[in-house]
Amino acid sequence: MKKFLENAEILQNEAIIPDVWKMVFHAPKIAAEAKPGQFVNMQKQGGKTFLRRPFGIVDADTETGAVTIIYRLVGTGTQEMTAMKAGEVISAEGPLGEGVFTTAPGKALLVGGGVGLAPLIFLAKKLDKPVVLVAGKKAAETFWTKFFEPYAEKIYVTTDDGSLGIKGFAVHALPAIFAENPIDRVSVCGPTVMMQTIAEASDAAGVACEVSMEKRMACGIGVCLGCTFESKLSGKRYKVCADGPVFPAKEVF
Amino acid sequence: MKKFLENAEILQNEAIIPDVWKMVFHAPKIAAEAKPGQFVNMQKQGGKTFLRRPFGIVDADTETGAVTIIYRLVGTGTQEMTAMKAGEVISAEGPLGEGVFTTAPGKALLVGGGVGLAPLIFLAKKLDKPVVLVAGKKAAETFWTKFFEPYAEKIYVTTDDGSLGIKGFAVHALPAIFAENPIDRVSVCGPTVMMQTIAEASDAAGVACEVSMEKRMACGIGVCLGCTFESKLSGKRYKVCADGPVFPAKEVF
Amino acid sequence: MNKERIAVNFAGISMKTPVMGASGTFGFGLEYADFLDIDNIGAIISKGITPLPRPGNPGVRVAETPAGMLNCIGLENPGVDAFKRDILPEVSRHSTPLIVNISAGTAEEYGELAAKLDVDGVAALEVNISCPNVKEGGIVFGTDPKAAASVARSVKDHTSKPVIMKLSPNVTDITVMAKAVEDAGADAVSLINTLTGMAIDIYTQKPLLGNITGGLSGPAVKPVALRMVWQVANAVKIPVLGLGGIASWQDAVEFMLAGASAVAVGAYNFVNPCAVEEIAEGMDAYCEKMGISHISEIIGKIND
Amino acid sequence: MNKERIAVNFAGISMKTPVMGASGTFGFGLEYADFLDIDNIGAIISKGITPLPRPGNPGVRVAETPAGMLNCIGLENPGVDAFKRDILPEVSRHSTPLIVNISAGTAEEYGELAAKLDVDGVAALEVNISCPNVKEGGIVFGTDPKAAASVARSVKDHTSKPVIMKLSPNVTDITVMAKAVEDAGADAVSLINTLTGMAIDIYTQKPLLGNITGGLSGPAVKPVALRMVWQVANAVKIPVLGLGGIASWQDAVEFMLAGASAVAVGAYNFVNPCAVEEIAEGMDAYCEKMGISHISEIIGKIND
Ligand SMILES: Cc1cc2nc3c(=O)[nH]c(=O)nc-3n(C[C@H](O)[C@H](O)[C@H](O)COP(=O)(O)OP(=O)(O)OC[C@H]3O[C@@H](n4cnc5c(N)ncnc54)[C@H](O)[C@@H]3O)c2cc1C
Ligand SMILES: Cc1cc2nc3c(=O)[nH]c(=O)nc-3n(C[C@H](O)[C@H](O)[C@H](O)COP(=O)(O)OP(=O)(O)OC[C@H]3O[C@@H](n4cnc5c(N)ncnc54)[C@H](O)[C@@H]3O)c2cc1C
Ligand SMILES: Cc1cc2nc3c(=O)[nH]c(=O)nc-3n(C[C@H](O)[C@H](O)[C@H](O)COP(=O)(O)O)c2cc1C
Ligand SMILES: Cc1cc2nc3c(=O)[nH]c(=O)nc-3n(C[C@H](O)[C@H](O)[C@H](O)COP(=O)(O)O)c2cc1C
Ligand code: FES
Ligand code: FES
Repeated sequence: MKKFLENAEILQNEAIIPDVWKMVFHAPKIAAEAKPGQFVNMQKQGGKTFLRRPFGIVDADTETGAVTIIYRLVGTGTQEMTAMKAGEVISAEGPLGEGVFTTAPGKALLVGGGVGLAPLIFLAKKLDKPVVLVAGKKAAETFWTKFFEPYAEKIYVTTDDGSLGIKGFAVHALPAIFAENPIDRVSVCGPTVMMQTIAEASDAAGVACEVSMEKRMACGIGVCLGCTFESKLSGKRYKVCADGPVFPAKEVF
Repeated sequence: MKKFLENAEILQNEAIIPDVWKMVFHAPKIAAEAKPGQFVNMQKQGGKTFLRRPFGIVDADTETGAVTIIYRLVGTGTQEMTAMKAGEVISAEGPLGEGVFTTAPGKALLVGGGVGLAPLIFLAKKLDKPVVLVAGKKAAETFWTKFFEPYAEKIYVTTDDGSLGIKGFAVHALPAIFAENPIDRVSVCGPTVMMQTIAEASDAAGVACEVSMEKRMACGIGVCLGCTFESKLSGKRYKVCADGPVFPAKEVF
Repeated sequence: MNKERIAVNFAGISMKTPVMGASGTFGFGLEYADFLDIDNIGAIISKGITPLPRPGNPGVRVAETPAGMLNCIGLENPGVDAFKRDILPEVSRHSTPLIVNISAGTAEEYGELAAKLDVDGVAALEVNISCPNVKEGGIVFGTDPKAAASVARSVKDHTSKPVIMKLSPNVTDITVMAKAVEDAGADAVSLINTLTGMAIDIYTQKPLLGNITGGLSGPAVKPVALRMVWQVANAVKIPVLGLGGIASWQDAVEFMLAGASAVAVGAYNFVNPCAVEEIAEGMDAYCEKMGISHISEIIGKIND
Repeated sequence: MNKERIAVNFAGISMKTPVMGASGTFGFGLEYADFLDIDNIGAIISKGITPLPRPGNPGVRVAETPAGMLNCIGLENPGVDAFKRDILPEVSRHSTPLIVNISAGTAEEYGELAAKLDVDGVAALEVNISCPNVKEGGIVFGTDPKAAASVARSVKDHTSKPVIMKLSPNVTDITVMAKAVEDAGADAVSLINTLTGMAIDIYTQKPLLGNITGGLSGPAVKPVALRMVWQVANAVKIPVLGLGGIASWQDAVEFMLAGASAVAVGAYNFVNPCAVEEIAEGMDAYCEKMGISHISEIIGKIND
């Protein structure tokens, strides 16, 4: 898959909730190639950060060239991104990652927690009516459901505190979801423990599972070896940025 | 003299000619104390520069709290200043420098070249109808005259290429100026060779002369000793930032 | 702010906070009076004082670098006599300890200088054996453990004050230097001084600095400084004053977690003249947030 | 662009430009094919290759620092056999010289590794005696001139290729190391490798990196790298490959003015994957502007 470096004009940059922002920028080459699961490596040029920052692609419009990301305010880099305005230019490198989500036919369950839900939106759009499980700490986090509504057949919600949907972690909702829907495969993106528990539960239910990994990255293109891990399946070493970020769960856990 | 650190809102930031910009910011404490010859040490916070950048004070309005600087686009720091917009906040430290221009009664001649003219505008405002000599490389630089018009009794202009005013360097205009005006003292700010030639010519004519010095600075408040020099008069060591920037010409040349 | 929580005793000197102004970046403290309460900081560490007045190096002396700066001041200072006459009485009016940073050409001269400074108003001596910007002495004392020990011994023999040896980072193994001065009787070590660096003007095709090379400091060097503080704190028993690139309370906390008993802010004072006070406030807030009852509890905590 | 003006011969290797991709930051070159014309750069310097495959260090391996980064990859690589079988044939299809960076545990192993790589498609060997992130060998070879010389000799004895010794900046006097490897027969030296640094997570109160310490690189270290290149270029007769913090053509020109015969870009490739090509273009434009007929005219020019 071809990668590009684009000076992208920001089309929109707004807070969805106080700590989670949505940015849309014009990067037609990236938009034309992007597949669900891939990410972009972003940088405000002349800013405070040295390295680029990776974010999953939430949407890519091949016609308008608009690429969307959703990012959580974490530290220096995301802080300076929130200060950017429409019309300003941000450097975008992408689409990155050869390991993308499966978009083959079949009924998919997408499970995500926090900003891990971001790349699943793009996946949902490319699938035929997937089932979605949105896991959040509290109700405020469940604004995510509205992103999935246009594409999902059914949306389940869990919150840690029970303030919305099912009380508990994502994995607690799985038995019911599997019982109520003919799920062929599961695609997960979120905290490691969520991915691991979902992977194990899926395995136990005999359903294939793929996970989107997150590791600290320096290059994002497979040259620094900052993000590698050893496959649990083959012992082979993979680069999260180049061979992933999406892997069969069995390689990871 | 008291110094302050203010988070100053930018009120105006515009190019006068392509490479020379004017910035007005709201720093009421600095404005209240500022004297001609003093400078401010500026920084865009979260920007690319590590050290602050010094600029002479062009105007300080004690009523509105507005402080004006005029700056030439030189490198990283001034480049990032040009990108700032009204409403943004810039950190201003000042007013700095105990060695200020003489504002005692008497007929003063102010001689400046390039951005060296900037602090002389504030001086002109505080004096009673000074004579001003604006020296530039070419006609485009002589926009400066309009800044002096409200305060000056008479404005002379020299350009290196003769495209406006007298052809030649500032010093070439001195004999005529001294002949036509009863000058009591000369205040100069500009390139070193201009300051030195004017100082020598003034001395030859028996007129007192003061010069505003420029040296690379790290602190601007007299602690790093990056900007010191030895007085030609006393052998004493001065700090340009704290003891100056204005000194009697005899101390310097 | 909880003043007790962040008051420390460093090498026998009582300090209101663990944050000092570093030598050569803090003048004699008084210059910062408009920006902070100089009676509310850890200590003032003076510009380097030498036996005789020094004019410093000619030419350009400071240059900006990515996240830092180079300097080649060359120890400009009025000399010890003028310091005692003109400056010490002024600074002594304040309650904040004044640590005098000293440099000399031979171990004997270091001793004589220490003797002259064994007076009221001087809380401790910080012995600079690491100035990269002067020709005589500096570099040998800073890189040869025997020479460093001889300076430490000479100073100890001539003073009743705590002696803090300031180490150079321009060495293969800084723990060797630290152990040498510890064995020679030093009461504490401070590190790091500047890393030797350089900059070139590509249009004149000449070095930018008058002295060709200069000392690099500022946030750029922080990772190196932190590593060395950690190494030294694990190698010696005397307390470590950590510095090098500190520009936030987070940085200061990192140094203490690595093993520093106190910290100093250098070049960043030029950027934020309120830093020494603000960083201490941030450290106090960190204690509050983390449920730490005294800042000294975190010293060397990463080794737990 | 004037291609003749910036084509160079470095240690016997013809290069289209004086700008290479540095070891560990440029993969095997092919990874950059989408961003630049890999047939239009100076050279590809491979990730460090070892006798056997290595998984590298556990835990977090990269961290950002002010104007730079820390890494503790720990020489992850597929080993020399897999390199020769899977990677070398792919890279050899390109006209750009491939310099293979090598690391091993003993002088003998370095020699054996060199012998295995004395094959077509390898333009030269860059011998890493300075990796701060591996336990065996690395640090001794990089800081002890005798050990460094023994590695240089062993490699020279087992290869027909030019041998470039890569020096560590974590030493008191880098010229001693450079002279030692020159005397041992090295054809060139490259410097600097990374400065050892550290970072701490103040909330977990633990080191941020899995290996505790890591190597600092990026613009932050440029002043130190430039100083060392200048020192070494004035101390040895063999050519110097300058690197450390290069992020613009201006930086590259500074290194050549200081005495480097060619340069490499490391961590900045992660920021701008087109850098190796763009920097060469900028250097060409500089020649044009300054009326320089060939880039090699500026090598060491600040000494004039
Ligand atoms: C493949 C991939 C896809 C991602 N997609 C998204 C997304 O769609 N939305 C979103 O909000 N976040 C996403 N992240 C996490 C995001 O990259 C970090 O939150 C961001 O880099 C933090 O930058 P900062 O400067 O604000 O934080 P700082 O803490 O100041 O960053 C310091 C360094 O740590 C790294 N870092 C910090 N947190 C993380 C993290 N959680 N994962 C990896 N590196 C980190 C930064 O990249 C930087 O190098 C993704 C990460 C990866 C690896
Ligand atoms: C007391 C004083 C008053 C000044 N007043 C004005 C003014 O009113 N208007 C104006 O346009 N300029 C003025 N200057 C010069 C101005 O400070 C520099 O042009 C500016 O710092 C350049 O910053 P930069 O980041 O764009 O350039 P860079 O070249 O990227 O700066 C790199 C470093 O060099 C220093 N530097 C670069 N040029 C100069 C210079 N000419 N003098 C001192 N330091 C320099 C910078 O401060 C910085 O530390 C003054 C300088 C001094 C010392
Ligand atoms: C302008 C300047 C002058 C300095 N002068 C001295 C000095 O006289 N004596 C000394 O021991 N250290 C001197 N230093 C070193 C600092 O005290 C400190 O060790 C170093 O700068 C690292 O800290 P920093 O990164 O916080 O600046 C000087 C540093 C700077 C920037
Ligand atoms: C992620 C990373 C991996 C590296 N791996 C190697 C290596 O395998 N062998 C080696 O000799 N140098 C290695 N280096 C050092 C670089 O080649 C270079 O010497 C150093 O980073 C300084 O250059 P820079 O500041 O331009 O990055 C590595 C550097 C980085 C950042
Ligand atoms: S981030 Fe560099 S190899 Fe993955
Ligand atoms: S700039 Fe620091 S003393 Fe003048």
